[in-house]
Amino acid sequence: MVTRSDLAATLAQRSRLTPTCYSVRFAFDAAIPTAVPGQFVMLRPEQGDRPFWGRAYSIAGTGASDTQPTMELMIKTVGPGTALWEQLPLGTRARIVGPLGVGFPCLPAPRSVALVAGGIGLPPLLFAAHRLAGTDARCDLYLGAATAAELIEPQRCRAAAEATGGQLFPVTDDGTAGEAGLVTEALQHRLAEGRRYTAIWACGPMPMLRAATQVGERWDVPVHVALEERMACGVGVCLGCIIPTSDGAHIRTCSEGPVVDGSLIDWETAC
Amino acid sequence: MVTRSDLAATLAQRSRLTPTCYSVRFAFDAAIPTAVPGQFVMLRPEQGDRPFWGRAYSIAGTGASDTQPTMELMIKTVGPGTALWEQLPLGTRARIVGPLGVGFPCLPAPRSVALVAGGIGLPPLLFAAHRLAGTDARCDLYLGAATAAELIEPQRCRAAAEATGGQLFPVTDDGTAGEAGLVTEALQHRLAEGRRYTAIWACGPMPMLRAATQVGERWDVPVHVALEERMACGVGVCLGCIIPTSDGAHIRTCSEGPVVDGSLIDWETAC
Amino acid sequence: MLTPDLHVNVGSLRLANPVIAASGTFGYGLDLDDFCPPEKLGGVVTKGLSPRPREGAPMPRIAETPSGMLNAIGLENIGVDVFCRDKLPALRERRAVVIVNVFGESAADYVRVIEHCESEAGIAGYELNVSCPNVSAGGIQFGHDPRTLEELTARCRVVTARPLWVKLSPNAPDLVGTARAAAAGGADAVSLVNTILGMAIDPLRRLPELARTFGGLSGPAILPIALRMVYEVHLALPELPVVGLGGIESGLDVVRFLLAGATAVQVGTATFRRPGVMLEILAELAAYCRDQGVERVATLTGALEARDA
Amino acid sequence: MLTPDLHVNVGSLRLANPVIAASGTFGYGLDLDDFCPPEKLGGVVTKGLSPRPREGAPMPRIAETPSGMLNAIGLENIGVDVFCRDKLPALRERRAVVIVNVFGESAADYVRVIEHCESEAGIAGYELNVSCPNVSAGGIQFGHDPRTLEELTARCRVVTARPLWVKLSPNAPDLVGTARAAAAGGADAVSLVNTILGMAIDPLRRLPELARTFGGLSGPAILPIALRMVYEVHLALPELPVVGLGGIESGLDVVRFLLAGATAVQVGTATFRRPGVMLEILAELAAYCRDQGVERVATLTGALEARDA
Ligand SMILES: Cc1cc2nc3c(=O)[nH]c(=O)nc-3n(C[C@H](O)[C@H](O)[C@H](O)COP(=O)(O)OP(=O)(O)OC[C@H]3O[C@@H](n4cnc5c(N)ncnc54)[C@H](O)[C@@H]3O)c2cc1C
Ligand SMILES: Cc1cc2nc3c(=O)[nH]c(=O)nc-3n(C[C@H](O)[C@H](O)[C@H](O)COP(=O)(O)OP(=O)(O)OC[C@H]3O[C@@H](n4cnc5c(N)ncnc54)[C@H](O)[C@@H]3O)c2cc1C
Ligand SMILES: Cc1cc2nc3c(=O)[nH]c(=O)nc-3n(C[C@H](O)[C@H](O)[C@H](O)COP(=O)(O)O)c2cc1C
Ligand SMILES: Cc1cc2nc3c(=O)[nH]c(=O)nc-3n(C[C@H](O)[C@H](O)[C@H](O)COP(=O)(O)O)c2cc1C
Ligand code: FES
Ligand code: FES
Repeated sequence: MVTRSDLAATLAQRSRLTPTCYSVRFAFDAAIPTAVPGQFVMLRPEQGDRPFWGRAYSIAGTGASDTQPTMELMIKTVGPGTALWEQLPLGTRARIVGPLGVGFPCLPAPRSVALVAGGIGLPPLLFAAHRLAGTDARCDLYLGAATAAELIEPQRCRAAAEATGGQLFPVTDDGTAGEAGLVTEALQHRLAEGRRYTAIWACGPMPMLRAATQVGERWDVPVHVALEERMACGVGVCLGCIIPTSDGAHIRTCSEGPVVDGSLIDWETAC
Repeated sequence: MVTRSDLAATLAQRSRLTPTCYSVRFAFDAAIPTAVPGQFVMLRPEQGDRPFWGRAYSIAGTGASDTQPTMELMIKTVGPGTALWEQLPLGTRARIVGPLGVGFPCLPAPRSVALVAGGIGLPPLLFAAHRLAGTDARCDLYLGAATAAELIEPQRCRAAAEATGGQLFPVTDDGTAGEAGLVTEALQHRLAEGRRYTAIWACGPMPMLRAATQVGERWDVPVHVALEERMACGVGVCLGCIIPTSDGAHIRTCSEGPVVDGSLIDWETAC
Repeated sequence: MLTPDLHVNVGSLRLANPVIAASGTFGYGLDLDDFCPPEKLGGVVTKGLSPRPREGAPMPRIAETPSGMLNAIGLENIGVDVFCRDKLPALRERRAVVIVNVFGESAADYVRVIEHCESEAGIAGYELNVSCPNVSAGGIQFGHDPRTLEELTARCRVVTARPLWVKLSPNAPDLVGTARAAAAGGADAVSLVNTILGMAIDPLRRLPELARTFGGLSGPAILPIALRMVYEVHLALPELPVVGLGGIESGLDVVRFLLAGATAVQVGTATFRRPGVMLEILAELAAYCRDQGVERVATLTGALEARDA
Repeated sequence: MLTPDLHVNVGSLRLANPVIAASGTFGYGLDLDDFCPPEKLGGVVTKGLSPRPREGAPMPRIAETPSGMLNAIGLENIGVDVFCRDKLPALRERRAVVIVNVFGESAADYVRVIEHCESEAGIAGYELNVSCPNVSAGGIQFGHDPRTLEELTARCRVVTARPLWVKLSPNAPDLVGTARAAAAGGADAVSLVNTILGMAIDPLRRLPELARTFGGLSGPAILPIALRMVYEVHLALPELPVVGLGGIESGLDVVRFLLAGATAVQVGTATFRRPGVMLEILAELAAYCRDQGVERVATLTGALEARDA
């Protein structure tokens, strides 16, 4: 049986990551079920119904402060729902439903994995690097952003990759930090240089996920992508979050995903 | 021209007054227009629309902390709107429309005034006592509550009354503190004992306001009461807050009131 | 880009901007002068005026609902005489665009209000509130039966050359039919929507929250319904100017109604929560135009793109 | 006071409590088992089932609105065969009260779904969703024309002895007329309301937010409208059991619908925000009964007091 829950929590910490992104840590009133990297939560303030739906956020990590379990989320401000937690004071009460959906295939741990993060796609991959640090897996983290200032926590990412014996590859579209170009191009370069992976895990904008899937196909490495789609319920019952699959059917992003084998997606229609 | 405004403020302080009442202090982003005791504000959280309307609260006092103007409100929890500010963390942003309505006739200051407060009716009268402290007015404060624990800040009330050369008369329905009985009965006793007032100002439940008006009539003292009615706008345009007057017409509580000459009200219909 | 041109023409009536204060939520035009001077708006619609003053409904008259409210004010008003004597002169002096909201219990009542106003300068037009029961027709609302509505509109049409708007009821069985009837009767525009019939119950006292049991629902809760109705009427009758309203509380909401087909909009309940909201809405609308490169706000009317799907 | 008796009878159908999961918001009954086991509820209504599986509408299918949402899912479903084969056995084992929500593009479609279900044990009744366009009647909704609705109901009535509910559309021009038609056709109860037709617009992209342009509005925003409709139908047809829904999200909301005349209620959109909400609602309902001295929840139906005014 699935274990998901709807829990009360308190906004306990907040810090700025980049000009458009910030990190929040919630402290829960009660124990939270164990989460797999790639799983997400639906977050909403306890008070009021503007916005009406919860908002989906990938779990960036879990921990504990004092006796309370905590969860970190990383949020990019794009609209009213994402702006909320930047404005509400610490101490604001929230409801968090989760962990939800299918995460990355962490068990058994892949031998060597390329974690490919586009912008705010980082959180599930950072969580994955932390989770895999206890295993034999080596994780290279490809951290992409439009520009240097938008690279999310490069030091922390480097430490997380290096803890697994892997490396951080920062990439910016405009070349202001790390390699210039797209994050999937950097992955392609490393593969062309002879670096080998047994798995590619990606999270970011749809076109980037498609590109990652194509790179995997070229080098015959299985690719798992974490999808995003507008969600009302996050728990599989509204049928609002579907994404077309290559067999002409579709999946619910929240339940069959968000992490799926990239080769199953009908990228032409989905992008 | 009336000067009312719609201002942003921050919840800066909160303290418990009684088991059912608490006090909040808001710090404003900008200067607030001068308020007359008896005037009120419409308060709502900046975020969301549950509850949909602002809630009316009498101004309990104004001041300044650092460079910001502040306002104190005293709130009794009776439903979702009044419960809100007990739960939201300090730092929560609010919108405050005010000062609104007609206050007590402070100018010219009455020579000797009986301030009659029933329960959460205290705030405008405490504000009045503070305002009149600079004048020749002597204020006796009749502070009523159901029971000792529900008497709101008796020490502070005593100090406020004594600063005007007046006295505090605590009264409880069950006699657990001060005199036993209704607060208007205490007023009646003092008058019967020979104490004299040039004005009676009252705030509290409707039946208490009616009783205060009757006491005033008996002793030929003009009575002003601060009325309460459910309000959508607080600024005179929804016509939702009317109270019948003895001439068969009605007034808008928010605009012709909340403070009115008690003899103008059709108490039979209004109670 | 220069400041965008916000003016719109509702039929022959030119408004400096498309944001109008809705009837019953802005008093008689100057009640909120300290928050929102009427001359800054595209126009102001008065509280509904009847031939004689009315006391209105018993209390309670209002109830709160999720993202909205119910009201049953019962059309309390000071009457057209007192309005013209006590309120209109100041509005005229301020050069506010005043639209008189008219209602009555019979067609003769409507005509009487308009005729009284005709002798006054400074009235830009009329809006017929047809959501009240037609007493002579046995209590059926003027706005529900297309034939009755066309007749009423025609009778008002002959007594004035000023712009005549009909404010449609969203509760009518056949919305497009009533819009067509208003146009056939000679209306220059239709306003939609008036409030949607609703009800609230106090579960503890087991009583309706309103003395009149039913009330009209307004506020953001009804916006998606109002928007759909504006779109439907505009689609069916593209030549008929529509003044859109229902739940508007931001500049983007105004744009939504314009795109759906409205020529101008009204703002009602939002004023209760923020008495100066219409000035903020105007600023947001101008900012939208600047950001999106819209030179003339009038070009937004009906400019919704079609979905490929 | 002992624990209150929460059971209700909707016609001949006895439910352990009046809280039923609404169609389209609870999957096929076990999707939210970890939050809300179906056997704890008065009943569960399945997602609407058609004779064959359906792909549903293109994306985007959902949009957020103030205190509500729009959906145009396009009746995606797994089809009645797959439901009976893959979903029903587990529900039967759990002794959940299963109500199959039925729809089709023709009367024959409805009959086909019911006939298929008739051979299965563990189905407590049917609910006809008549808010979809009747293809054989040129796209007019089954639920809008009383005559068509009565016919449809009657055709379904003859193929089953199980409880038959008709879920009315709040968009119908004549609500009471459709309720009467459902009763005349042999319905045991009516459910109301389904979603209200609405629309949302993205002002930046100048596009409808939904691929299908229009969608159905649900959630607390519509509660005052739904409550009024339940009251109206109950007043007009006091003998016809009404299952009330629309925006319910608390135990007090349930009481409101019961007082207005509902015999049972359904909870839809609230489940999206809090997947376990129906268990909380049941607890709140029991607490209300205890606090108010209500021994049997069934006594609340229609027990609204009249306002003196
Ligand atoms: C499984 C999952 C995990 C996610 N993880 C994160 C995360 O860790 N950090 C983070 O910042 N964001 C994450 N998102 C995206 C986040 O949910 C959206 O940015 C958010 O819902 C937007 O809400 P808003 O009110 O700010 O903007 P809105 O006004 O709702 O939308 C602004 C823009 O974003 C688009 N949008 C809306 N919802 C989504 C969505 N669910 N996914 C993608 N685009 C959307 C809209 O179409 C619109 O163009 C995740 C989404 C999903 C589905
Ligand atoms: C001019 C004015 C000044 C006020 N000053 C204060 C104050 O200083 N401190 C304070 O605690 N309260 C004050 N009130 C009362 C306060 O506004 C209400 O208690 C509040 O609106 C209730 O909101 P709620 O959501 O908690 O309860 P609701 O669920 O809205 O109502 C709970 C109960 O209170 C009743 N009620 C609702 N609104 C009002 C109202 N405006 N007045 C009286 N009863 C109401 C309802 O009918 C219901 O029985 C004042 C009211 C007015 C009109
Ligand atoms: C308290 C109140 C009083 C109203 N009075 C009138 C009126 O007198 N005449 C009229 O045509 N509409 C009246 N209306 C309807 C509004 O003008 C408007 O059509 C409706 O509220 C929807 O818009 P909104 O959601 O922006 O408020 C009134 C609305 C409210 C809330
Ligand atoms: C996403 C979604 C899907 C729905 N699907 C169906 C359906 O298949 N059949 C049906 O009769 N009603 C369907 N409904 C309507 C609901 O059952 C219910 O009537 C409506 O949402 C109002 O109740 P609520 O406000 O509690 O959600 C659906 C509603 C939503 C939000
Ligand atoms: S978000 Fe509701 S089914 Fe996926
Ligand atoms: S509260 Fe709106 S007129 Fe008084």
